[in-house]
This record gives sequence, structure tokens and C-alpha cells, in this order.
Amino acid sequence: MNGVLGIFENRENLVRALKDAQTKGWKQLEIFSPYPDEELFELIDPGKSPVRWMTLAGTLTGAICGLALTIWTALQWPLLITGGKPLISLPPFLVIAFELTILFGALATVGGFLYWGVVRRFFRSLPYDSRFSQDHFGLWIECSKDEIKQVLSWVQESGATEWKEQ
Amino acid sequence: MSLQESTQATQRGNFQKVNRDVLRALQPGPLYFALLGVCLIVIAFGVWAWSHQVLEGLAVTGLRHPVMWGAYITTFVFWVGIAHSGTLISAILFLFRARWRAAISRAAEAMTVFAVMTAGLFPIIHLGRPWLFYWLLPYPNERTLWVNFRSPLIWDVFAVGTYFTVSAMFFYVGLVPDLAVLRDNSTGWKRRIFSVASLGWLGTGREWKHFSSAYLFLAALATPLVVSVHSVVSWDFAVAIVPGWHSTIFAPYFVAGAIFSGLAMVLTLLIPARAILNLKDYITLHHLENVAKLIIVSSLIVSYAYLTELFFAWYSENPFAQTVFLSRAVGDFAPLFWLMVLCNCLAPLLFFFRKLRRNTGVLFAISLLINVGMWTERFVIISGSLAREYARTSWDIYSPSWVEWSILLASFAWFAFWFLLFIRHLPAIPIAEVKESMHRAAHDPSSLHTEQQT
Amino acid sequence: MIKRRDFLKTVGISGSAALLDACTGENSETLVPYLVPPEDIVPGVPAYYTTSCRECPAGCGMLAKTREGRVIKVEGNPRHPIGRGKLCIRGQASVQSLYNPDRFQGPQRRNEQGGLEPIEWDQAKELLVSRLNPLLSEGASQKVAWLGRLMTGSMESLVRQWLGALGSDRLLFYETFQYEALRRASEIAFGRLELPQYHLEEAQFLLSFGADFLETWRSNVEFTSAFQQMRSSRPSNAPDNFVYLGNRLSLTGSNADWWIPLRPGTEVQLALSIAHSILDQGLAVETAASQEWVRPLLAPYSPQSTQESTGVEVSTVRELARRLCEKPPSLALGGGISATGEQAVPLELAVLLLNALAGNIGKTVRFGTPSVLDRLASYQEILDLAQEMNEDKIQVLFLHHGDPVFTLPTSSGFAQALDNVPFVVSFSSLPDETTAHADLILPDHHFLESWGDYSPRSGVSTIQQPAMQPVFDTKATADVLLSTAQEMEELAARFTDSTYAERLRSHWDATIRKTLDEEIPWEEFWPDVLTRGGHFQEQPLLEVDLHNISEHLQVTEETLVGPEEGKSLLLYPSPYFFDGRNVNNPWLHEIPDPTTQLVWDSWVEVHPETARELALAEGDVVELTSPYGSLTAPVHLYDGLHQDVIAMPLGRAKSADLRYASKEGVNPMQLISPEPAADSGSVLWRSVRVGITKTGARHPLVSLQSEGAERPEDALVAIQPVEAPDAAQRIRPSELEAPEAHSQEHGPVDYYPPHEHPDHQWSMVIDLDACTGCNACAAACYAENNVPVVGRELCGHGREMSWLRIERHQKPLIRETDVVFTDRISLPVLCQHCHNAPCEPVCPVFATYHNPEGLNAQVYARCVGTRYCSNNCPYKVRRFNWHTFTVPEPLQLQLNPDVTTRTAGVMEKCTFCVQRIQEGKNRARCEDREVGDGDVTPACAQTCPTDAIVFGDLNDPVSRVSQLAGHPRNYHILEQLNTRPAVTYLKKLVPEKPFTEE
Amino acid sequence: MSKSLLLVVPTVLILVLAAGCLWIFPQEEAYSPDQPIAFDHKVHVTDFGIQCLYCHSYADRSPFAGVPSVERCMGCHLIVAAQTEGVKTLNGYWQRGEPIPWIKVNVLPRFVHFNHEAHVRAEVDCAQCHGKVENMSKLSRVSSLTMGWCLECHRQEEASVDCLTCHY
Repeated sequence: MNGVLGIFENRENLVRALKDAQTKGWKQLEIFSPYPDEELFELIDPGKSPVRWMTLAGTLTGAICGLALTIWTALQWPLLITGGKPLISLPPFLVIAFELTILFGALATVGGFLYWGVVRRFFRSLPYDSRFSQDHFGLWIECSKDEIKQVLSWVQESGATEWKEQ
Repeated sequence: MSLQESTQATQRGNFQKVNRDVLRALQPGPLYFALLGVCLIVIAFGVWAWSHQVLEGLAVTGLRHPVMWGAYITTFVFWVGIAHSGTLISAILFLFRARWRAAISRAAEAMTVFAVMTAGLFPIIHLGRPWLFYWLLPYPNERTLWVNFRSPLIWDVFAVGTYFTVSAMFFYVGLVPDLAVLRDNSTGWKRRIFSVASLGWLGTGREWKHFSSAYLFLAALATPLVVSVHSVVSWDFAVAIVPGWHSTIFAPYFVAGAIFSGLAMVLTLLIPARAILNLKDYITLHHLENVAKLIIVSSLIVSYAYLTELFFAWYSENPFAQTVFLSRAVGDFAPLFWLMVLCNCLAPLLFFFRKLRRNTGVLFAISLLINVGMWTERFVIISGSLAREYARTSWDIYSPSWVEWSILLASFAWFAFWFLLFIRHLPAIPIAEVKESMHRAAHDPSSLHTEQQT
Repeated sequence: MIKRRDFLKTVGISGSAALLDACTGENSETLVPYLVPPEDIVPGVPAYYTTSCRECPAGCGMLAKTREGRVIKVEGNPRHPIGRGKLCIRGQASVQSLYNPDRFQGPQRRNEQGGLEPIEWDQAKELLVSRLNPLLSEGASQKVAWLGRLMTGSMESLVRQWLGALGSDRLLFYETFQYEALRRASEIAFGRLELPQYHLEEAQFLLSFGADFLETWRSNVEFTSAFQQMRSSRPSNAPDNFVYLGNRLSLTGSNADWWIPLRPGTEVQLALSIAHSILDQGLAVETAASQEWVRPLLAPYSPQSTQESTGVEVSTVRELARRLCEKPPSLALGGGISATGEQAVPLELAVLLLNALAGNIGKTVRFGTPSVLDRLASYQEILDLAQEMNEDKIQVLFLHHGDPVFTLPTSSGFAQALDNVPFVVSFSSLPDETTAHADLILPDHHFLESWGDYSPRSGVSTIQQPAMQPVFDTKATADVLLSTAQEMEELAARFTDSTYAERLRSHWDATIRKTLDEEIPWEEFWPDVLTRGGHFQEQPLLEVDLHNISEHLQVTEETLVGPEEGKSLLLYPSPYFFDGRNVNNPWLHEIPDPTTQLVWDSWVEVHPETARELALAEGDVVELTSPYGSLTAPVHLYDGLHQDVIAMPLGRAKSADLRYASKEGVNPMQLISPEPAADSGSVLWRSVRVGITKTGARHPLVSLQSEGAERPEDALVAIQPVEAPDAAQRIRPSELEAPEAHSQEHGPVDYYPPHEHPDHQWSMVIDLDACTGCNACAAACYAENNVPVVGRELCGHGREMSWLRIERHQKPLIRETDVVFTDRISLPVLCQHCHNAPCEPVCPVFATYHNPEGLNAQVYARCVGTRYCSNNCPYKVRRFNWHTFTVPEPLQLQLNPDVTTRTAGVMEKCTFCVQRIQEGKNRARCEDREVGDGDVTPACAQTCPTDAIVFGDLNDPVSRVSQLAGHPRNYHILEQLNTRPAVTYLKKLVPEKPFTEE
Repeated sequence: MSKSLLLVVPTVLILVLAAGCLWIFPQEEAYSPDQPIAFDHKVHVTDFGIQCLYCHSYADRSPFAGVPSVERCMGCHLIVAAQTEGVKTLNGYWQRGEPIPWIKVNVLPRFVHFNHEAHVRAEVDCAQCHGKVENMSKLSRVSSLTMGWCLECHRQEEASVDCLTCHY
């Protein structure tokens, strides 16, 4: 996987370069930032994260499992009546259902984050600079071998302080 | 133009400073190791006390007919309560966009996790046959015997279990970008560990995007959860018929109490921590003051609940309830009751004075008082009611034995132990979030403005 | 039969196994088969043996339940006229004297150092023979004496013959509590030197001068059932038909409707003034009243004149007189221990006179059925014996049970006399104050281990069978006598029977079978006796007429020796320990004393007023001093006393080395006078005034019932109508008609449909009007369900394990008038087996649930010990195992193999004796029939002498519980919680009007 | 390294779970202790056709089946096979007047109350629980005797599954 990484000292230069790059029609872009910054992410990847759907699925599963578990186990031994309450006493069972709703929802959410945020990334080998976790920003432009020269020269113009190619 | 240049320069400077300070905070001093040692000794003693109890039977505790629940359950409720403010600060305030929370959220989350870990031990410690604790879990077995989902204790298992899992995940997810910081600033095996722990975090736009959304939804789930957990805990008592327990207001009453005690614990922990780790620039008086304000609010709610209970007892003309509350107000439990009123209702009122709530000494002292007060409150509610049940011929008085006291003490050591490990090995303030709020401050002064207000 | 060793091995295993941790799964244990299978033992199936209870002279019929050859429970023998299937608490606990760890485990000899050393039986017999032979050779007479418990039939004849062979007829029967005064009075008044037979069941009105017939007086079980018959047949519009006069409110007293606290020593005057008032109002029956000596005798005792000294109002006396006579027959009982002083005989005379005037003679007071108690040696005779012992006339003294050194007035010098006897042989089975003076101890079998016969009164001959092999290396006294005799050549010829059992049979053949009207072959007679438990026949009623008693009825001022400012000392037999013979039975210590609710101690009862004067508080240790001795004991404040009196139980404490006996406050007998009563020669129980001095030491007494009102907040609560379980226990005649008396109908409507109980619905009804609070049920429960004893200290920490407690609900006694409304409720509280049980839904693991037969099940194996159920139980009947409680060898042999022994960390409670339910259902199934009423009876209901507890199946329309279900008096405790208990209570019927109308 | 982790962690988790399941449902291997006398059921039952109830004579009238008394054994073995090793040992016990300490093969925990009589009357065949004893030269336990095992049959036969049937 080839491309060029530009390292920027501040956000403004990055934004400028990014917009410029997009006008140039380079599609495979990625940016690096030391902190979450919605506006920035809007530029690189508009649209909402699919994690929300995982959350929804998780919560629904949780609710169903909760009710299923409580009711099914109660029916396993119908003899065990307690305190004059019916075998299937929903009010208490709802408590369990609720907790499982939350639990499964949370698990699914994290699962979603791990999938889209981590696993997916594993299969694209991106360059990195340890200053990204401190105060620097980065812009990665993916391109074919022969384009590299051209991209690199552009990057040098774009206000980046350093650049790497691979 | 040049102005912008300079602001950018200062921002970069700040960003570097954040990393520097946080990383410096991870260098422990001798005091740190002294504390750690003390904790370990106290824990060891607690473990010994408990094993004594397991071998001898519960006769070594102060428990007796009819007071079957005492210090252990009290402590359980206490620690669950402590946990709550963590989630309040990290999740609820996050949803409400109260930016000032950023600096203290990490510590608060850690506190939640450790508090739940501590609380979770007590239901097991208090069992008559603790080696069978796993019977409280619904696992398939050849007896085809499951658990009784009508029992509040099972609700506890699920609520506390869920709470622990969710807050642990919340804590970890929030930690990932900062682990990357640690990775980038460490070498050798530490670096390996951190790079695994940080899931190879690069800080790319897409990572951040999914991160933020996951974080948001976790917060959204944690918020109803935190309310449900202490409601469930309160139902341990509210659904029982014991006079003094059987009350409709318990759920909100306990949730408020939980947050109240938790906030106090936040102060108890942060005031020394920020001094020792000198993070005064990040955890500022301003933060502490905001916590103090929240304390006033929750304290007033709790006081209101006390009055409501007394009013119910009087107005219902239920002689049993009246017996219980009279025994609290003027009977054997009066000293504890009034101590609790002093700590939970009167002391926090001092925070109405700006001078006092901006004085760390006062803040710390009162936060300690509140911790004591809230433990006492649960003790009075639990043991006090049991000691004065319907069958007056079986009334008795309960006071914890040395075993119970030492296990209670050990629980604090256990909690402190984990918290110490935390501040030593992980960034006590969320680096990325702090940077983000710095960035906001730089770019739209309004957010800075709101920060002052909240 | 199996060899004893093997037997012990077998039971040893089943016993120790019963103590194994309930949680042990795979543990390889051994099966020990019998060497030769005993024909009457089927493992796992109980065998019952009829026998006779010998815990006290009453001699109730008893059934011993055995499993694998060991007695695990005793119950009354329903076919026996005495007890009729019921036992008192002492009888229930007798298994603990059988398995008592402190019993003599074999013969012992006093060595040179003065200590006791174990020896072999052969040595022991040699020793005995060596001491007896010289006497025979010198042909001495009256050199041997026998002092022991009551014997009749074959045993008595054997002992008499044996003594006779040794040239002596000094056979004295000794009991601590004698009825000499009553016997003398009967002789004077009716020419019969015997105890009258009282028939309470026929009395319309009962008046007791300190006779505690529900506890220890003569035959308490018999009297208790009779009392219940009398009470149950009383008119509901006038429910107060029992008045108790005495200076201490005993258990019997608190079961009376009215209590007249008498100034000690004024009983006679009151009795006479009542008699006077009977004549006044012309209520007396002619035959008695017409006697010319009666009026002059009574003339000086007009109510007005006695009012001064007795402190009883004229109106009260008149009312008493009226009630005695208005509905004949009535009954006046005289002279318990508390009323036995100088004036004992006059009192008994006066009481007999009352009965005569009220026309009770031949109705509720009958003669012609001599009691075994008539044959007791009087105190005077025992003093004479002591005299001879001091004069070296007695060479060998045999002591057969009983503890005279402890139970005789200490200053009578009996102990010293004993030391003066060259050779003292004791057959006691438990070390006590007397065995401390014995030279040779030949421990007798427990009565459950040996053959015997006992006839508590003429016409009732009880057989006593060995229900099991001896626990220790003991020998039946009778067999010891026979075998020693056979080793002495002079005697051998005269004692031919090889065993006592043989002699017993021949005796019964000769004295009973041959005397029967119709000829019954032995082969039928004997099995019948064994199954029936003895031979019983009605005695003819004897006509008697009243003699002139005037010259014997000298009323004198009672003289009490001791300090003027001191209080009159009242010793009373402990309801549980009688005279202290079973002081080492732990159950009796752990079950609260019925009047004080105290456990595990001895104490001195002081009136709160007196305590205020002397600045004494509960638990202060005081020193009591009389001219004859002094002792220290902790104080218990008790308002059921006359102010001039302090009271002390006899027999809760012993100085002998017994692990369960209290060491506090031994021995009250030191305080009383050694002088015998001039007229009857009996002990002067009420003879001293004692000084009370505070020692400053404290010994807190342990009460299992917290007295709510002692706490400050309760003082406030008292203003409110606090509905503790004592709520609405009482019902007045007028309320009986009121519809809301029916608790069943007006219960709140349930949100959920009721349970379905397809097969059975077990239920219990407890009649508070019948319950006397004797606690026999509690002891039965301990025995049946392996309920552990926790000891004094843990009781103090509220860790008692009793499944069934009898709460005492008695308001402070108001003393405005001379007549006090006792207002005592004895409330047996056990698991209520609620249909909406609060304990069930809170258990996380289903260790407790509602079973299809209406039981609140508790599965020990499943319990993890969250104790939530106990918190949520409004009746506080659940018990938690704070330790793994064990019992010392060989007490564990008593454990019921049908009931799991619980281990630490497990909750337990009353199960309605589920093992008996299962057993009953199983029996019915094996016999292919339905379970009928009475097939299942829990231990508590089984033994209740008043049948206050009724158990049965509500699905069975003819069962007794079903019939009682709609009873107008029934209610549920804490009904407002709508727990729907399976246990229903019947309220106690209390009088509406004050005692005297005007 | 980070990538391989993705594979390692799940596998470890699965292994742990599997171990847990094994721990919850342990394997029952036949329990067959050595007895003081090498008693051979096969010989007695198959070869000589002795009925179970002849020796375990209480099974139909008591909760316990009972082991035969030494006298019962000697009843035959005074003459029969008097010279074999086992019978010599048996005789030894008889002479010494000692009972034989057989090792229990089918052990129930203390808190379970099992009733042979009820089961025999319900015509449950001995073999259903004790296995084909007639083919066992050395007796071994064939049934797990766990609660689940009891329940299986009770549910099938519609016998009571109320806890109090066995636990009290």
C-alpha cells in the first residue's frame, strides 16, 4: 500500500491541505489527530458511525434474552411457588430484562467500536508518527506507485512540516 | 495572522505540557509506596478475619436474631453508592455537555470501577455458606434448579454485575487514546503492553469517529443503568415487609444518597491526589467547587427524604413504622441517627458559603463527614429497622464485632489499593479530552464562558 | 439379642453419621450389619415400647420410640390412665437423663484419698458381700437401712425380702415434696390416712391455696388434662372459674383468672372466713352445716374480723363463698409447698371443711384410691433414721436414687449422719451431693434401660420395659441385689430367680393375673400387659363422713425465725427441674422458665417494690442470710409476688460437677429450718425470714423474651396501640357473638388467586384458652427435630435455636384491689407456614418455597445463608445456624435419624414435623388407604397435655382442624399483614366483669 | 503481534469456558471399592439364583434395604464352600463375633431421605438403580445417584418432585 504522509504542526494547515487534496480528487485520504474533533472528521468521512446500529441490536437482544431466561427457568420447575405469587411474575422479571438490555447493549456497542474502529484498521497498514498522540496532525494520501512523485511535491507545498512516503 | 500564529503556538505548548504533566504524575514517590504497603497489610488482616469467620461460622460477627443483616450489607450499599457519582460525572454530565467534568472524569470512572469491585465482595462475605455463592448465578446444572428471579438478591446479582461490566468497558474505551500516548512515550516491554492495551491506536479520523459514537452510546446506556442499580439495591429493602424498609420512596431516596456519598468520595480522593500528583492546573478549585455545588443539591434531596420517611410514619399511624422511627429518633439508635443528620443534612449546608466551598481543607473535612454519615445512614436503616420488627418479644440490639470492623476497614484498603495502582500506571486525567476542551476554549470563547458557569 | 459391643458399634455409626456435615457428598462409610439380627428391630423402622416415666412420682405411662435399638424419643402412652398419651416437659426431656454425658459410666469405689475410682462389677459385688457377710454372721438386726425413691410391686417385694434376709425392715421411701399435712388432715377429718383423689374435670369452680397442680403438685400431667376439661366445659358468659390464692403467682397461678396475693401465714384464716361466709349466706350443704361443732368453730372468723390480717375485702370473701357453692360441685385445693409451714395441717383441714360445706366430698374429692405418695416416709422418720445413723446403729445404708443431702434442710445434719455410717452404698446414676458421701456406687440403669413395675395409685400397675441396651456399664439394682444374694451362702437359697425379669413376671402372675375375676391364660395376659403398658382397673368409691375437727384446728400466728426486717422466704419446686433430679438435662435449661422467661441460671425473685427499697436491679447478686445459713444468688424482679415475700426456685443449680447445672444460688435448702412440723412431721418449707444484702457483684440473667416496655422509645410507643403478636389475643364473652370475630371471612382480598392444594392442606389450630404455657411442646420439638442447644452465652447473644417458643404476655399486675386479674396469655409461636409467606420470594435459590401441601418448605441442602428470609419473617420464627452445633457423647445417640442435622450457615425452622407427614403418608400408601385425621401428629401437638395444639388436613372436611377453622374465637397473629398463615389461634376467653359485682 | 492477539484471546476464552462446563458436569466413573470379603454377587444371584430380598430382607418393609447379618451368611456357609478363601474370612468374623465392615457402594448424602420400601412397592426394579448386579463379580456403582438422575425417573414416572419428598 503506497502513499504519502504529511505531518502538520497545527490544525489550520491540515484543514487547508485536506480541502485542497479533496479538490485534487484523491479519494483514499486519512487524517491523524491527537484529540477528537468533529468538524475535522466531517471533512474526511461524512455520515454517522454504524456503531449505533450495534447498540440497537444489542439492547433488543438483551431485552428478549432477559424475558426468555426468567420465564423459561421458571417453567423448568412449576412447583416452586413463592410467597403466593404466580409462577411467571412479570414485574420482577422485567428488572432482569432491563439489566440484560443494558448489558447486551453496552457489549454490542463496544463490539461495534472494536470492529469498525480497530479490526477494520488492522487490514490497512497506515504509517504513524508518535507525535500524533501529542500535538501534531497528519494527512495520509494513498496513491499508486507512479503518482507518488506528484503527490509528494504537492504535500511539500501544502504546509506540512515533514513528509514520509512509502 | 500573527495573533493566530501565537495562539497556535501556545496551544501546541499546552498540548505538550499536558502530556508532560500527566506522564510526570506517573512517577511515584516514597509516600506512594508507603501507602501501598499499608493497604496490603490491612487487606491481609481483613482476609484473615474473614477466613476466621468462614471456619467458625457467623457467630463471630455481632449478628443475632433478629438482626440478620448488619455491617456487611451496610458496607455493600455504601460502596455501590460510592460508585454512582463516578458514572454521574463521566456519563450523565457528559450527556449534559458539562465540559468542566473532563478533567475529573477519568478519576471518577476509575473510582466507579473499584468501588463496584469492592461492593461486589460483600454479599459473598456475608453469606452463611460463602463457598456456595455461585448458586446465585443462573447456570445450567443437572438438578435443573435455577435461581429465584423474584428475589431482590438476584436482581442485585444482575444489576451489580451489569454495572461492573459496563463501567469497566466505559472506563477502558475512554482510556484507549491515552494508552496510545503512554505507548508513544514508553519503551521496551512497557511499550509492548501499552500498544496491545491501546489496540494499536493511531488517532485516525475514522477511529476517532467510531470512538466518539461508542463513547456517547455507552454514556447513554450507563445513565439509566446507574439509576436502576441503586433502585435495585434499595428494593432489597423496599420490597421486604420490614417496617422502616417497606417504603415507596426508597428508590429515588437511595439514588440521591448514592450520588451524594459518591460526590463526597470524589472530593476525598481528588483533593489529596491533585496535591500529590500536582495536577492542580487540571483539577482546579473550579472543579472542586462544582462538585461541592452538586453535593449541596443531593444533600438537600436526602434530607427531604429523611423528613418524608418520618412524616409517613407519623401520618400513616402505622404503629410498627412509628416504633421504628421513634427508636431511631429517641431510642437506642438516636446517637447514630443524629450523627447521620449532622453529617448528611447540616454539614453540607456550609457549602452555601463560597469561601468555604473554595477552601480545600473544608471541602476535604466535610467530604469525610459525609462518608461517615452515609455509612451510618445505611446502618441505621438496615440494622435499626431489623432490631425493631413486628415481634417485639424478639427485639434485640446489634453492634458489629471486631471481625466486621476489620473487614470494613480492609474494604477501604482494598479500594485504596486499586486506586493507587491506577494513578501510578494510568493517566489520571483524560489527555485527549483535556486537549479537546483546550481546543474548544481556543476556538470559541463561548464554551470557555459556559465552563465558568456550569 | 445383639451383643452390647456390636449394638454400640451400630448405633455409634448411625449416631455419628447423623452429625456428619450435611454438605459431604462422596464419603466412604461402612455398613455394619448385625451379627445376629434382633427379631424386633427392623433398621429404619421405629419400634415402640410401653414403659413408665420415673422422672417424678406421678408415674405417667410412657411410650419409648426406638430406632436401630436406641431410644430417640419418648411420648405418653395413650392407653395409660395417667397421662393418657401426654407427657410434661420433664418426661419429654428424660431421654437426656438416659444419654446424659455425666452419668456414672460404671461402678465406683471411694478410695483412701477420698476420691471415687472406677472398679469392675465383680470387685464391686465382692466389696458389698464382704461388708454384708459379717452382719449376717453376727445375726444383727436393723443394722441395714434402705432410703430411696418410691417402689411398688415386684421391686418393693424384692427389696423388702432382701432387707429382711439381712435382718432389717428399715425401708424408707423418700421424696423431696411430701403431702404429709394433707394425709394427716384427711385422717382427722375423714378417718382416712390417705391423699384424697381430686377430680378437677367435674368441678364448676376451682379455688387453689397455693397448690401448683399444673407444675409439680402430685400428678401434674393428669391434673393439667383434667383442668383443661374443666375449663373447656365452663360457660362462655362466665369464663372465670379458677381463683388462685397464694403469695407467689406460679405458672398454675397465672393460669387462674383471678389471683388473690395473700399475706403469708393468713391462708387458714381466709379459708375459715370463706367457710364462715358460706354458712352466713346459708349456702352450705345440710349434712356438713348441721354438725353442731361447725358454727362455734367458725364463729371467730367472720370476714370482717379476718380482713385486717388477710387483707382480703369482705365482699371478696363473700363472692368466693358464693362461687364455691352456687354451682356444685366445686373444688378447693390446699397447700402447695408455698403454703407449707406450721399451719399446714390446719390449712388442709380448713380446705377440706370448705369442700365438705360446698358438698364436694365424694364428687370432686374422693377417697378409697390410695396413692403411692401415701407411703412416703415423713421428714420426721428420716430424721429418726439420721439419729440412728449418728448413734452408729446403722452399719450399711443403701441409697436408691433421690438426693437427700441436697433436698433435705442442710442444717438437719443428714450429711454428717451419712458420714457416720461405716458403709454407704448408692445406686444413683448421676453424681450429686449425696453420692459425694457414698463409699460404693453401683449405678442403676436408667428406667428406659431396665425392667420394672410401678403403681402410682391403687388400680394402676404400670409395667416398665427396657427399651434399649444400657448405654453405659451400669446394672439394674434389682439384678445387683439378686446376684449378690446368690453370692452369699446364707441368702442364695432364698433368691432363686436368675434374673429380675423372671421375678417380675412371676410376681405379676401371682399378684395380678391370679387375682383377676375371670381366668386369663398367661400367654394372653402378658403380651396384653406389655402392649397396654400395664394393668388398670377402676377403684370403688369410698363413702366417708366428716369428723369433728375443731380441736385440731388451732389457728396460731405463724412464727418465722430470722431478722425482723427480712422477707419471708418462699422456696418453690422448679417447674422444669422438680427438686433438681434432672438439673443436668440441657433442654430444660435452654427452654425459658414459664413464669420468668429466664434460661440457664438460678435466681431469687424479688418484688419490684422491695427492690426499690433495697436499691436492687435485675442481675444484682445478693446474699441471703437466715439463722441457718446463707447463699448468694442473682436477683430477678418479679411482680407476681406478695410484697412480704421473696421466692427462690429449688433445683436449677447444684454444686455437684455437672456440666449443665448452674453454679449460682445453690442450695436454698441451707436457709430453711431443720425443725419438722409438730403436727405432721413434714419439712417446714415456709419457716424463715431472710435478710437481703447487696454484694455489689453482678450476674446478668438471660431472658429470651425482650420486655419491650423497658426501653425508652417503647414508653412513647406505649401511647400508641402497638400491635405486637399479643394483639387481640383476648376475647370477651360479649364479643363472641360479634361477626368480625371470624378472621377468615373479613381478610383482605388478594391480588393473586389462592394456592391450590390438591392432596392435602396441612394446618394447625392453637387454642390460647387451653395453653397453660407448660412448654412440654417445646421440649418435644427439641427431641423430635434435633434442635441444637447453644448454651447460656449464645442465648445471651440471641442465638437460641428453638423452633417453637411460648411467649408470655402479661401486663404488669395492677394491685388496686385485693383481687388481681392475672391476664396472662401463653402464646406458642412457631413457623406460621403462611400461604403468602414473606420469607419465600426473597430467597434467591428457592431454599424456601410453598409446597403443594401448604407447607412452608425449608431445604437445608439448598440454603446458602443470605438470612433474608429471617429478616422478612414478621413472626421471627426462623433460626440460623451460627455454628455447627454438636453435642457431647453419648447425647448424639438421641438424634432423630429421620431429620437432617443442620450445619453452620444454614437457616432452619419449624417444618410441621414433615418427617412425620412423610411417614404418615407412606404408611397410608403402603396400607392402600387415604391419610386420615390423626395419622399425622407433630411432636408438639402429640404431647400437649391440654390438646391446645390441633393439627390436620383442611382438605379433609371431618378433620378436627376443619371443624375448628370457623370457630368464633379464631384469629391470625399479625393478621393485617395478610400473610395467610396455616396456623390459626383461638383467642383466650377472659372475664368481662370485675371479680366482685358490688 | 497485535493481529495475532485477535486470534489468541478468543481461543483462550473458549478453552476456559469448556473447562468450566466440565467442572459443572463432572464425569461419573464407576465407584467400586475393595470389600473386606471379596463377595461375588454373580455367583450368588446368577449361579445359585438367590433373590435380592433373601439377603437384603428389609428392602420391602423399611427405608433401608439392609445388609445380611453374619448369621444369615453362616446359615449357608457353615456347609457350602466352607473352604474357600472368602468364607474362611467370613468364618473368622463369625468366630470373633464381629460384624463385617462392608464398604458402602451406593452412598447418598446425609440430607437425602431415600425410602427403599416406597420404591419396591412402586415396583421399581432393583436393577434400575443398582444395575445388573447379577453380572457383577465385584460390586460397583452404576448410577450417579445425583439429584438430576433421581429427577429424571421421578419426572418420567410422574412421581413427586416436591423438594420435601427427599429433603427434610
